[in-house]
Amino acid sequence: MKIGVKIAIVLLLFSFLLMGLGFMHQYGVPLKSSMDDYFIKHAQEETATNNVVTSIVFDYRGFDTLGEASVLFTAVLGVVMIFREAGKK
Amino acid sequence: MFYDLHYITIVFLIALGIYAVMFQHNLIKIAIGIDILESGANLLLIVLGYRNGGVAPIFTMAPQGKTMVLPTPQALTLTAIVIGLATTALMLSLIVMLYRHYGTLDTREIRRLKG
Amino acid sequence: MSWTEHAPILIIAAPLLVSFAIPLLERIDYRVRNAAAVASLVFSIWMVLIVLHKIWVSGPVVYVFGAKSAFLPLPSGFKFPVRIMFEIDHMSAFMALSGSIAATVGVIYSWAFIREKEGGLGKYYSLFLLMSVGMLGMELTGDAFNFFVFLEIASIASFGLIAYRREDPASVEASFKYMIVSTIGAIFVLVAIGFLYGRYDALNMAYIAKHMKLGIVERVAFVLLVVSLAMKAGAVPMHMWVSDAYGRAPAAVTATLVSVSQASLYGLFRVMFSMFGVTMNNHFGGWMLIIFGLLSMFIGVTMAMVQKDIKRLMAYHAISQTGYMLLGVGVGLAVLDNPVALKSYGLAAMTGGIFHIMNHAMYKGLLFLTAGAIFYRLRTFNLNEMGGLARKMKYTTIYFIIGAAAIAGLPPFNGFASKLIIYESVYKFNPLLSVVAMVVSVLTLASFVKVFHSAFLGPEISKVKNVREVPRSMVIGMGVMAVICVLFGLFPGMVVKYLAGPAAASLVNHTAYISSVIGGGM
Amino acid sequence: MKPMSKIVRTVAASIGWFVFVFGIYVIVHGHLTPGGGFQGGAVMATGVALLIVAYGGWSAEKCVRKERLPVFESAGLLTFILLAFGGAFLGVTFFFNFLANKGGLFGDTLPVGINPGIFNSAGVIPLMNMGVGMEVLAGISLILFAMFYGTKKVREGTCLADNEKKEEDA
Amino acid sequence: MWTYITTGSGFWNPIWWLVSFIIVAVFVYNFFGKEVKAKYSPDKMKPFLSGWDEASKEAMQVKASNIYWGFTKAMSGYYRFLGVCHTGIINDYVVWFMAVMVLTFVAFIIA
Repeated sequence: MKIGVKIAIVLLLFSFLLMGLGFMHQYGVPLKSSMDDYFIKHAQEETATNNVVTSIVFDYRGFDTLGEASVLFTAVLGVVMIFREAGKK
Repeated sequence: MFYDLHYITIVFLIALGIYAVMFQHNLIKIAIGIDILESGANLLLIVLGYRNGGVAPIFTMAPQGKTMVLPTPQALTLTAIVIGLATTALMLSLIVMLYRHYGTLDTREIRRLKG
Repeated sequence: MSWTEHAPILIIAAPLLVSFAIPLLERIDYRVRNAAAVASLVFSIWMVLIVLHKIWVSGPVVYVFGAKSAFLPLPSGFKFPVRIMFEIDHMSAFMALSGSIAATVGVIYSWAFIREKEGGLGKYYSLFLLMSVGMLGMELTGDAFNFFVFLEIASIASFGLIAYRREDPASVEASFKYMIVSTIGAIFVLVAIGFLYGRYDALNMAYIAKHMKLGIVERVAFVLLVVSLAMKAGAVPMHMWVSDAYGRAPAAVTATLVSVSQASLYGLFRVMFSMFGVTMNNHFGGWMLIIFGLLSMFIGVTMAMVQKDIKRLMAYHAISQTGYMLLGVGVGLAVLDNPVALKSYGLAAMTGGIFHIMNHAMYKGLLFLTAGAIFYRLRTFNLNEMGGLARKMKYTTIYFIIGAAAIAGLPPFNGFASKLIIYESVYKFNPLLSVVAMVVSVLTLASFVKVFHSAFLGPEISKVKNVREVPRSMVIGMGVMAVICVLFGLFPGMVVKYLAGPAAASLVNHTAYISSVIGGGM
Repeated sequence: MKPMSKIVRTVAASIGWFVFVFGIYVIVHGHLTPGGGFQGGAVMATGVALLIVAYGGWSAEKCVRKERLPVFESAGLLTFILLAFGGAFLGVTFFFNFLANKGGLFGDTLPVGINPGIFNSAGVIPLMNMGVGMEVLAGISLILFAMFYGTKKVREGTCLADNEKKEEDA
Repeated sequence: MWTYITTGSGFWNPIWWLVSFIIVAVFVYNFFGKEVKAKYSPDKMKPFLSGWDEASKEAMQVKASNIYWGFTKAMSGYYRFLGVCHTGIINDYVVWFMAVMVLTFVAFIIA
């Protein structure tokens, strides 16, 4: 019975998420793209970068990247701390 | 309603990851489940940003006259992938540590904290 | 252009810079490292106060990253924000103040609490600062994806910190369990943000709120966001990780971890009020919060009654106290669409709930720190192996009494003030809820009497013979929290007038939140 | 971990340098072609992983100075955040791209539209890429080494649980 | 205004409370606070111990697990139910999380 409940949970989650995505725009035809068109249009003059993705990663959304670098730093600290030799710094 | 194979794949990946975490009792399989879940989320972001017939949003020697796909989801996915990498690394090292302490990978035996 | 213009980013950047530099600083001396960590967090408190002053003077503060000017959220001639921005209103600043105080006290306390021979101290302090940065970032940001990034920083740093004492199998286990549940929650937050991005091609919360049209996609995103964030805040029945993680982390970390899960609570309120509050049927969302709150209060406190591990007991009380906040703010949300009821008791209930957030961070932090002080001397969490500590640890005993009286809602401490506001305003909404809240408060008192009796009273047992008071830095850390508890209890009017009241008003007023980014006239 | 056979070691030694050079290429051309700091750093860290697998961790440790890695990592991150602070120091905002379109270092202006690309463009972005690349290389190498040492203890049977028992007995 | 808060239907002023508390405490202490001295001696205990030796003080303290024994006994059914819920297995944590999510979905789609 418990297994049945679990399977029902997974199936219901599947169906709800599918229902949600079913009302999303059609694949390949975004409804709105104002922000992204701005990036494609202005990245070259504002940040002098050919690679629009890089201009977003390091300029328009640079703060996210700082967070991302911090996440990696955090994980490294965590892993090294967990495997530290006892009594060493 | 626009049901599409891409969307169905995303939801299938997410449900598969949740299934693995809910049903599997092996820690490594749970870790695999979470990675599948992350792949589902990343695929969702990328799929949302696709335009039919689009090319990568890079102007260096790009083909003439083609539309470009939306660049933001790609940047977001980059961030999400690194975060997933960090999570996976920490998770695997915790699993190693748990195995050292308990001598097993079965979740039903790793339950010193209960009640 | 004065440098205080950059105060919003300096809140985040100073601890982040120091945490990056700590691997270099610790090569000089351990005192330099610790002092830098404390100094950066004290600096953060100062910056939060500057920002708070600015908000009092001129409304919500916006800081745009990488633009030519920090106060121009939109690119010239366009109607959508493209850059990440901080958007700080009273609620954000209130949470940031509470969180930065808790983090500072945690670092001061760690100075003596984490012994040098345990090793890995440089990593410990780096992770501690990163956890604080994640918490503060979640509270200040105005961008949905940035919120997710900071959520992950705070979570991953806390995974590492919970497993700090990895010789103890239970702490590794607690860290792993928290990690699995929390990562799944974070991924669902990401999926929800993806859904909203796909609909509106924007990641700014205010822009999304402005253009929100409630369809199926938005509903799915709403449920994903709310349930995931409620899980991170520790609402029953998704609370199992709380008792594990709080119970097994080092005490200084636990005191800050309380504030970190309150940052998720802040995210929950932000999503419900500012993002979806404009278009949604708020009655449903409000009742959802109330039900979460009731379950959390009751199950949390009844589980705490039977614990014999002192930190696990306090962790269950943390769940139970989160219920009060959910109840107070939930009542406010349930009557959001009804201006008369909102004015007569809704806003008061929200004020009580929000006041309780800061009170909880302070007295629960204090209680966890006293538990840590007991652990520091006795090396055990088991209440059965304690007794007669009051004779040996005078300061700790006094601090524990203050914390326990505050959490149980005894006058004149701060817990009473916020609980009183919640009882009286919730009573007008539905008397039954208020009665449950009072019963839970009585049970809380009962279970802290149990802790006090078995740990501090009674004859000295043989283990306690050689116990001394804890080192000075731990006494100072606990003292700061205790002083804040007493001051907030004696002057609740000031806090309500200048901190909690404006915070509740700013949550309700989503138009101001949106117009500070998009501009009012459009 | 034992070193693998001679064939594997020889191939790893010859391929490893290509992996490193390719990683550096990906990092420094991040603003022109697909790639950037994270990707390039990960590619370079793959080289470290290759060395660990082929030569065994003890020999690989001699090639990579393990105690310098945290310094390297911090230096990369500090480069990144101080470049971000640069905007704030110059009176603009945090993360302002204060080198772009100014002439000088990485300051050339790009023609708008499709072009073959100018290396000396994009302002602080290539510098940030390098900082992040350093951080990712050092960070992932640290993770690899830490996991290598961690798993070794499990394999040799010196579990923590056994150590605790020994301490209790003694 | 520093100490005074109104709660919609009443008010709360901790300073007044503190002052009145101190007055009442002094009052009560003066009138009812007579010192009652009871000298402890082992001889007086003997009738109650019926010949047994008196236990050490350490053993006499009620341990934490035994406090509120009656409460837990009376609510043992409820606590058995909670025990079933708090299994400590990580899979069950996720099951609870997902169950709440699915229930919220159902409630939200209906509402």
